[in-house]
Formats: sequence, structure tokens, C-alpha cells
Amino acid sequence: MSLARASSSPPGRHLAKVRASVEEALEGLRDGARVMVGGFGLSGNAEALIEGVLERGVRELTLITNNAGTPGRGIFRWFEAGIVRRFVGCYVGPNALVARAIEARTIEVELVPQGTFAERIRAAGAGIAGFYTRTGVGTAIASGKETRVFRGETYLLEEALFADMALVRARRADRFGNLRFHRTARNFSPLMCMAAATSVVEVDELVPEGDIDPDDVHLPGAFVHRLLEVREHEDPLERLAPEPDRG
Amino acid sequence: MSLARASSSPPGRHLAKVRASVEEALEGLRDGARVMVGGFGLSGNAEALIEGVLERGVRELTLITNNAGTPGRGIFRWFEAGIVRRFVGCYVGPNALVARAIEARTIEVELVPQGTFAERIRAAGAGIAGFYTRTGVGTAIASGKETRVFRGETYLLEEALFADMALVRARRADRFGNLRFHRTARNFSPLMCMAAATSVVEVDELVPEGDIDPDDVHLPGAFVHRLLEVREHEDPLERLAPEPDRG
Amino acid sequence: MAWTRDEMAERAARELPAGSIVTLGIGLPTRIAERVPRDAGIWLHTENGLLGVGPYARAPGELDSQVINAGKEPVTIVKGGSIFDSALSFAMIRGGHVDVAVLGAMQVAESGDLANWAIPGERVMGIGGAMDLAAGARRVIALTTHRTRRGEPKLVTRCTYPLTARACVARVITDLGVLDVTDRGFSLVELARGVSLEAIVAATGASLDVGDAPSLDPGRDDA
Amino acid sequence: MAWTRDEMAERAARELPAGSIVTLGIGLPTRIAERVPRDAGIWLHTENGLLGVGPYARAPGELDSQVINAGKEPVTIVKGGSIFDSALSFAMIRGGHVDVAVLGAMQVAESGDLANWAIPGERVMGIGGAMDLAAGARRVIALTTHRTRRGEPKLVTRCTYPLTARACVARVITDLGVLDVTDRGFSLVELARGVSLEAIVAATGASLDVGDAPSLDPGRDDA
Repeated sequence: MSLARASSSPPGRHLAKVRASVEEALEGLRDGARVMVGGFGLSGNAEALIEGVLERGVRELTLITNNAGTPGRGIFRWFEAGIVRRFVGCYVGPNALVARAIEARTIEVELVPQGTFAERIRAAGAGIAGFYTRTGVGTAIASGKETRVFRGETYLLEEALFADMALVRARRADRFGNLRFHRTARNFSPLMCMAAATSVVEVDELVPEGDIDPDDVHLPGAFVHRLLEVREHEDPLERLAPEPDRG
Repeated sequence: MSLARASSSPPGRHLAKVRASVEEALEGLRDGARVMVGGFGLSGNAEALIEGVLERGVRELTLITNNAGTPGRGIFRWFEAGIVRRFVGCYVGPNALVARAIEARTIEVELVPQGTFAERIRAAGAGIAGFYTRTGVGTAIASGKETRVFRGETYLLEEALFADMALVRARRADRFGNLRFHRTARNFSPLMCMAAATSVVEVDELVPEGDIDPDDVHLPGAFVHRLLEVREHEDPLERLAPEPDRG
Repeated sequence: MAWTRDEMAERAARELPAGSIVTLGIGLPTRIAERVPRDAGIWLHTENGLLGVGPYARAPGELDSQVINAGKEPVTIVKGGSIFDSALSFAMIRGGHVDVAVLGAMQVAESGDLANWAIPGERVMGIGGAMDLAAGARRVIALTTHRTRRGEPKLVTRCTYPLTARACVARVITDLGVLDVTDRGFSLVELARGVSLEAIVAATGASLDVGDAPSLDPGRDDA
Repeated sequence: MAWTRDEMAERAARELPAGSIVTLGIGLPTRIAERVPRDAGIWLHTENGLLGVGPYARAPGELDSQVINAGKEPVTIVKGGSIFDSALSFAMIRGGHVDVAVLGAMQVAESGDLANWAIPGERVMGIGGAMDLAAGARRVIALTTHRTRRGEPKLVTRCTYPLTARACVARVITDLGVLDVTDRGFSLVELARGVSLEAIVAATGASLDVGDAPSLDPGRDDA
């Protein structure tokens, strides 16, 4: 029994997180993978990574994201390329392509109330197998799910939602992976990093460790596995404000 | 049916949160109340509020806090004053007084694993009635609780933990109640504000709205009901570092 | 005669108590935002993770693609605003920290059941945050036209569309007036300008308790 | 002869892989902190809400009563450290994001069951975070003397004290050596300096697979 055996623990995942290219950042992503994608519509997208998945040529993905998107842009191009087998999210939108694919059963869709969606993702990252919420009780969402009464009110059991990989955008990261998000682009992204076996973060700016004060970290590096610095983004405005009221 | 009826909604709780005195900050705290207290031992205590509860003369409290404390100081003085009927937390410590009170059944104790404690408090604030965790499975903690198998592993059902009032410390607050905590004093405090019907925050510094950047808020004012500015604190070091090693 | 969409939004804005946290649903409810007095201590929450929604961003210098509301429209942030992740945003909603939610509706039943996400036989667009808001907000107000574009009543004895939540709606504001949901069903609170009792009763697909003669639309002199 | 407490801590420090997240329990495991090489990319987590625990704070200018570890001792924070609330801290633990937890032990069974929070008939001090760590960390190492002060074995066929978690311990480091918990019970990995096979077998309250002759304590020249 050699000494080496006692001290040869393989290194952990929290070394050398910075990747040099989209290809390296997506290494290991395979056909059939469950992929979480952060952002809210086109806002706060990991643009390079989303594009990179298309170029990688993987197929049969389970896409877990809030919103199926807008034709011709962002994550919707995954649908257009036919690489999504299953969509789990809150909003399909008025997309004829997705609607036809659902009807033709080439895409499965699981619609989830947005709060339940967020909490299921958090649960996966937090070691919580399931939880009870009032959301969806007495609706189609409750179909096939267990209910339980707490303090006289009926709650629905919802289960954790896991992924193989998360692709999210952050404003700033240090090299350990401590993240800062910008404004409403935070949304599901920290939760998705927690829930995915491998979290990949596209950051506007990489900074040295110590540049982000410990009190100002939005998500600790423990939940972040790969970093890709991308300084230029399209960051389109998906909509403009409505016309001002007459009154 | 008068017009007034249609527009006479009583004002909400998010006006004029700043209180002028400890007495005002604790208004409405009654015998038998469930009170959450933030901090970790003597670190990050809401010192004035903890003292104020003693002066108020309320009794039969359910105290929900991580740690029963240190004789003569902090929250432990509530035990010494005999105002705690029930303690829910993670650590009693080697306190003869609490131990005797438990034996004499003048105090009930519910010991909770620390992660379950934090998650139960968060659940109460988040509208989650219960959740499944692996923590405690196969131990005395599981006694009388339901278990359930998810993906081949056994989990324990734990329920939300509510309070009537939370007393916590923060480093900085704006007048709406957006909070910043300092370092490891954050711990249970934001969760307790979420879980309590009335959250009372003792802050080192009150600042105008707008002084805390939206991205830098640790807990939004939606979860904060009363603010008391206290500029001077004892903030004792409960322990010193151990002697440096010889080697 | 009846209220315009702008007047409906204005009437709904008057429902919001000072010092409250309010979430506005997508569509017509979002238009309430611009009618909330800026000094009333009403804090607008948008479920994508912002408390303290300010006026729409319109000037080029104000626009930031990462500062949007749940309808993906660019907004500003008021002083005292805060940003948080979606888990905390819905903790706020489900945990009872939102005082009022104003939601659109396809159908509201006299029991307070709300249907606002799917029409049988038509494409489902999605659920969004409506189910969480309907189940979690302390007070749910439905803001909707009284009838569909085809003239069918939206206020009904029982919803025939898939439900968003049961027994959640406390008040309905329509183009024809304001109604409460009570233990005995719909109860008239206020008639819109130029709408007769007969007209609102006829447009309602459930029985309507008109009580004493309800007030006519008072215009703005009551604010 | 056997390892001192300092040597036990040093041996345990060598268990920690580069690039890992490690939580140290209260008591002896905490002393590992000062033996972790600063440049190995080992991130120490303390369950009260800090990742990136640095050396103890001893100089007056370093002391901050609001920067402490789970043992309430004042610490420093390394560059790249982060602060979070207790819900996130235990999400990290339960969710499998902590690679290694090193915990004290009162009893370890050959099945890997761990007992470290209560002794029947004695006052219970508390549970703290041990149950979460034992259930949640990817790898649990028990760091303990081989016997109690009264000479009773702590490594046993079956725990008689209340359990912290079932089948969680992967490796035990004691003053007498290093043992793995395998499907067939305890298996000797390494003997401490000057400890004989006979001595460790005699001190173990369960059967011990000694395999081939295990290595003697190699001192430090293997690091």
C-alpha cells in the first residue's frame, strides 16, 4: 500500500476556470444534454455560448430557459436549427415554428409557472429534492402531482430541476468565478449555475481575485466551473417602451 | 355605495419605517410571541433590540436563533431573565442554566440542523410550506417526520418556520429598508426578515434612498418593516484565535 | 360609453394603497405604472427581479437592455430600487410580501377563480408568473374588458378556460365598472361613465348584486 | 508513539485536493486551516457564510467581530473570498458543491455511519451544521482520536450514540493512522509513526482489513 495512494486525490474543479474559446467553454456538451440558458428573452444573453452550441452541432437537447424567444434571434435559433427535443420553461410565445413542432410531436414542451421554475432550479442546486407551493393548485399544472395540506391550505409538490450544463451571462467575474450580474439580467442565472453539473459563464469583464469585495459577490465561485471573457455583445433591446399616454 | 369605499384602501406597511426608539421599534411584541434573532453567538447582534425586549417585560417567548449564547451576555440574558418558554435553534452549548431548565421542563428545546434551520426560515418567507432534504435521514431528527424517496435516495420532509417578529442587525439601510450586512454577520438575518410578520432591523447607519446601488442591496426593503438606527455597538469578540501552532 | 383602456388603467391606479408593494401583470396592467403618483410610496415590483420600477426608459441615454420589466420593455429604476434573482423575486410573491397584484384576465368566475393563460383549442403562449402572482399576492385585482372582442362575457359563473388560480380575485376593474368578488358572487362597486345598470348586468355572465344604487363614475375630482 | 493533534491535522491537510471546496468542522478539524498551503487553490468554506477563509485574525488591526468562522473565532478573508447568507451556505453544502468535509467524530461505524453530536445520558450541546455536512459533502473525512479518553474504541461495528448521518464517512484519520471505509468495513491505509499493526487492530472496535503491509508514517518527504 503505497504512500501515493493516500495523497493522490485528483485535483478538484476549482482550478484554471478561464477558457480561451467558445469551443473550450462548451467542451463535453453532448447530444441529449439538458442545458439551462439564462436571460429573459434577448436580455442578458450569453450570446457567444448560445451561438457556439449551434456551431458545435449537438442535437436532441433539453433546453431549460424562461422563454422560447424571438424568431431569428438568440435561443430561438436552436429551435430553427432543430436541435431542441424538449423545452422546459415558462413562455413559448406566439411562435408558429414551435407550435407546429409541438403539434408534430418533434418537440416536447413542459410549461412551468415562473416562480416554480425558479424554485425548482434553486432546489436542484441546493440539495432540496422537492418542495410544496400553493402555485398551480387546482389548475392543469397540478395534474398528476401530489398535493398536501399544511395549516389548512393545499400545496402542490414540485421537484428539483437539474441540468448537465448552464450557459449564463455575467457582467464581471474574478478568476475563481465569483460573479456580479448587471441589473435585471441576474434573474435565473445564479440559480442555473447552482443547478448544473457544469456551469459556463460568459463574462463582460474578468478581473483578478480580490477586485470584487466579499460583500459584493452575487454568486460565489463554488457554483461556477468555466469562464469565458467576451467583451463585445450585441445586447439588443427586444422592445421599446409603448407610446406615451395621451392623458 | 360611496366613491370613498372604492379608493379607501388603508395604507400599506412600506411607509415611515424609521423608528425613534427601541420601545417604538418593539411595539406590539407580546407575551408568547415567536421571535427570531439574527447573529451567530455574540457576532452581529441587534444589541439594543435584544436589551429592549428584556426591558419591555414580555414573557413566554419562543426564541428562534442559531445559538443559545453565552452566560451574562446577549441573547442568553433572555434565558437568565426567564422570558424564554421555547427555544428553536442549532446549538445550546454547555449552559447549565438552559440544561437545568430543559430538565425541569420550564423550557422546551427544538434542536434543528443548521442547514435545515436556515432553509425552514427561508421557506416561511418564500411561501414554501415544506421541503425535502437528506439532512437528518436515519437520525433522531427524523423521528415522527415523513420520508420520501426521490431518484433512489431517501429525503426528510421539513416544514417552514415562521415568526411574529424578527430582530436583526444590519450595517446600512436606506429609509425604504434596503439592507446591507457586514461580512459573516449576514448569516440568518435576511432570511429571518423574510419569515417574520414584522421585521425590525437595528442598523449602524441609515442613508437616503438611492445611496445603495440596486445591484448592491443584500435584502430588498419589501422584507423590512421597521428600522432603528443605533450608531454605537459593543460588538465584542466572543473568542480569540487559538495559540499559533508550534510546528 | 364606457371607460377607455387609459381610464381603466387610471381607475386601477387608484386602487393601490400608499406604502404598498405592487406587481403589475403583462399587458394592460403594465400601463398602470405611468399613472402611479411618484410620491405615494407605492413600490412597483416586476417579477423578473426588480423592486422599484420607474418610468419607461425612452431617452437613448436611459436605455439599457438589461433593465427591463416582465414585458421586456425598457424601464428605469427609482431611487431605493433593488435587484434580485428570480428565486427571491418569487419568494416575495409567494411569501405574501406583495400587497397587490393587478393581472389581466380571460375569465373571472363569481367564486374569484381566474383564467388568464390559455384558451381551449388555441395555441398556449405560456404561463409566465401569473399563477404565482394569483396564488401569492395578498390582494389580486383583475383588470380586463368586461367582454371578449366577440362580445362574450368574461365575468362568468364558472370558468370554462384553464384556471390560473382558484378563488384569488378580490376585485375586477373593467371598461364598464368596478366589481367585488364576495361570498355571494359579483357585487357592483362603481359604474363607469355613461354605463347603465342594465348594461353592466346584461354584459355580466353571472348574477350581479347591485346593492344600493352604485355611484356613477366620479371623474377625477375624488383623487 | 502516535501522531500528535498537530500531526493529525497536518495529515488531514494532505487529503485536500488542489482546486477543491473544503468545509472544516468545529474543533480539531478547524486546525487544518493553518496547514493548507496558500497557493494550492483549496478554498475553505465556513458554514456561517464565508467561502475563502484565511488565516486566523490575531493582529488588532485584523480583528472584526463580524468576520468569524463557525467556531466563532476571528478569521481573515482571502482574496477571492465571498460572503453569503446561511441559506446559500447550506445550499452549497447540501447541493454537493463542497468537495470535502472534515468532521470530528465520537463514533464511526464500519458502515460509515457517523455519530458526533450527542452522548446518551449527557447534556446535548447542539447539532450545528454537522448533519448537513455529513449528508451533503461529496467526501466526508472523520478526524478523531482512535479511542475516547477512557480508552474505548471510537471505530466500532455499529454506533451506539445518536447518529449524525448514515454511511457518510469515506476515510478516518486518527492518532494511530489512516483508515478507509469500504464495502467490507474498515481498511488500513497508513500507520502513524511508531504504531504497530497489532496496536491499531487492538484499538479498533471493529474488524480491520490490513491488506498488504501498510506503509509506515512517511514523515513529510512525500508532500
